[in-house]
Amino acid sequence: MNPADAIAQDTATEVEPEAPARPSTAPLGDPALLTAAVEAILFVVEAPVSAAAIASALKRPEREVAASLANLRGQYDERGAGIELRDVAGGFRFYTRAEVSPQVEVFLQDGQRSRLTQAALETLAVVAYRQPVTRARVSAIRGVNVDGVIRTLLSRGLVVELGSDPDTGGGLLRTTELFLEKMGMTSLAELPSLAPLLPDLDGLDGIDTDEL
Amino acid sequence: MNPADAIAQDTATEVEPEAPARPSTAPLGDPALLTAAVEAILFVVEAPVSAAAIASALKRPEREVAASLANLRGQYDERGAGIELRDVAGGFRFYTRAEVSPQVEVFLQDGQRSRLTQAALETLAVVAYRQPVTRARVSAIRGVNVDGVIRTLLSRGLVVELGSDPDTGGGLLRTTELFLEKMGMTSLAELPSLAPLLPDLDGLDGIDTDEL
Amino acid sequence: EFLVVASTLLDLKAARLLPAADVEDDEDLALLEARDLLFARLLQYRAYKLAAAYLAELDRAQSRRHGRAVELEERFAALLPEVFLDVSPARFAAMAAASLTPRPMPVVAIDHVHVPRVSVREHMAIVRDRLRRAGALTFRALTSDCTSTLEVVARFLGLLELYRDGVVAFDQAAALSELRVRWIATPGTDGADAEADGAGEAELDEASPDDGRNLDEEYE
Repeated sequence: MNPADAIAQDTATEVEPEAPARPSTAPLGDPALLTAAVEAILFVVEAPVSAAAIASALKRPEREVAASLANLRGQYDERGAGIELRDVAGGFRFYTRAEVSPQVEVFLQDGQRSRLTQAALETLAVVAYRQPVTRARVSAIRGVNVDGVIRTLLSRGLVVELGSDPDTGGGLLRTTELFLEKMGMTSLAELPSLAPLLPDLDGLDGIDTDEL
Repeated sequence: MNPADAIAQDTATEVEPEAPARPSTAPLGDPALLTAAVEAILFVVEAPVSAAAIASALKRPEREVAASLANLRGQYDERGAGIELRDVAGGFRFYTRAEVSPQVEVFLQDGQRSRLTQAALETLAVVAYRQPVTRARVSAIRGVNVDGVIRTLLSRGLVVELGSDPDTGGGLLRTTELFLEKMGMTSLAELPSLAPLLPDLDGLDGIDTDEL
Repeated sequence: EFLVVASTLLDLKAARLLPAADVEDDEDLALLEARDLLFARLLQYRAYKLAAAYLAELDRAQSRRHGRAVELEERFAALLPEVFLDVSPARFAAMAAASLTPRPMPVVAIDHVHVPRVSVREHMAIVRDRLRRAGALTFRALTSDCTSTLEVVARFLGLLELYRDGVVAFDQAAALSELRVRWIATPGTDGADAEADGAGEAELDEASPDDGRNLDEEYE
């Protein structure tokens, strides 16, 4: 054990001496056991879960949990496993690897996932890039009435209506965590910039406001 | 490549030239990929699945699948993973390892983990609006197998099975008082009408009755 | 439909198709502004269309990965904290409606296999003949016999070609109102039609080098 470890351990002992209520978390000081616990937790969750959430439940420092996650991900990737640990929607979740999807789908009974229509995707794109955005604004940008499509996106949990526009009172639409998960994105920051496609986005915003 | 492989490959090319839908089943001859496929299948299944069932779905000899299963089990055991592959009731399934169940329990009780999934919410919505309704009917409406989801809704106390359908004998599902409470409602009459969302609800009822 | 028109228009580098205007008076300036506004809108349409294509790609990739959605093992099932229904009554109703709406029979998309090819040149010829005969027509009338969006787009593009050649003019009272097209060719320029045809086709073919495909492919 190097001196730094000794210090870290001493500190831990001092800070949490009155926490014998959870004896089962004590041996988690062993990194292998912590990794196993993290793996088991990820196995049972139905949505991505953050390192912070695991750390807080297990009362371990977040960096230890992050190390376990990295370790797990490396192990699964290295052996070309049928499962991979992915970093999506601000959390981690196990997924089957895309290469074996035909074999997996034989055993999945949830049938064909219904695909979003082109109109739904385009509307979703407008909401994703313009959020928070009112329905009226989305409609103006799309050039068509979007009520039906928005209802579908709401019902599928891909967008939510939260708060309202101070000027018009219209509800403000945003994308959800589920949207990020479905797209396999960690955060909205991963959306590619529209700037190259819209050289004058600011100017355009001005126009929108005046005209639409 | 040995001559036998060459022949097998030629045959495959001749026999399935117009079946590009499953190109990925071909390379399952590679034991590593077969193991990955088996692992991914075991990851998603709810009930234990036998080597024979996997072999038949993947069109590989059962002994190859059995070898993959043994290999997987060894790997998970060897590294003291948080998951283990168990041979139960004539099939195989992954379970969390007993050693880390205290941590899994702590995590599950940690609070924020109690949301329903999108699929569960959608199924609950169908039960709420169509009650009393049989599981088979819900399954037909949703277009997917709903057994697992209904079990979740039953265990969460949001629906109950009361009485049975006089025709089919299937149990009738209804929402509970807890459901109303969680929705912030005092009676089912407070559920918003579907009429504006389904302009032709009468016609739809007819279709449902005929079809299901 | 307009989205398709708009994005295709951009693919063709609309700026190049529109005549370069010398700003001489206020009227020209206003026209120019209107044109810029239209152009900005078209850019916006195209940007979101591309963004949608990107999302579709992500969705496709992610749909091949399956998360585990299995009920908790019995020993854990009872431990879950009270369930929280994170859903408004309106969304709950919408979810029920989505499930209860009859689904169309799933069909395997084969559109990409049997693609109706639409020739801009053919449709430009149709448009030209009709306008020459009638003098002026609404866009609606010009496309009333179209059986697909692609044909409407082809006629619109044909019109743009004719506009660039200076043989037609557009009148539109307000945005989104009826578009009227007038034949303004003088007999002299009229004679150059056959030649303009060939030239137009050649330029259309090279019009979208960014996408690495030619105009007719754009419609597939």
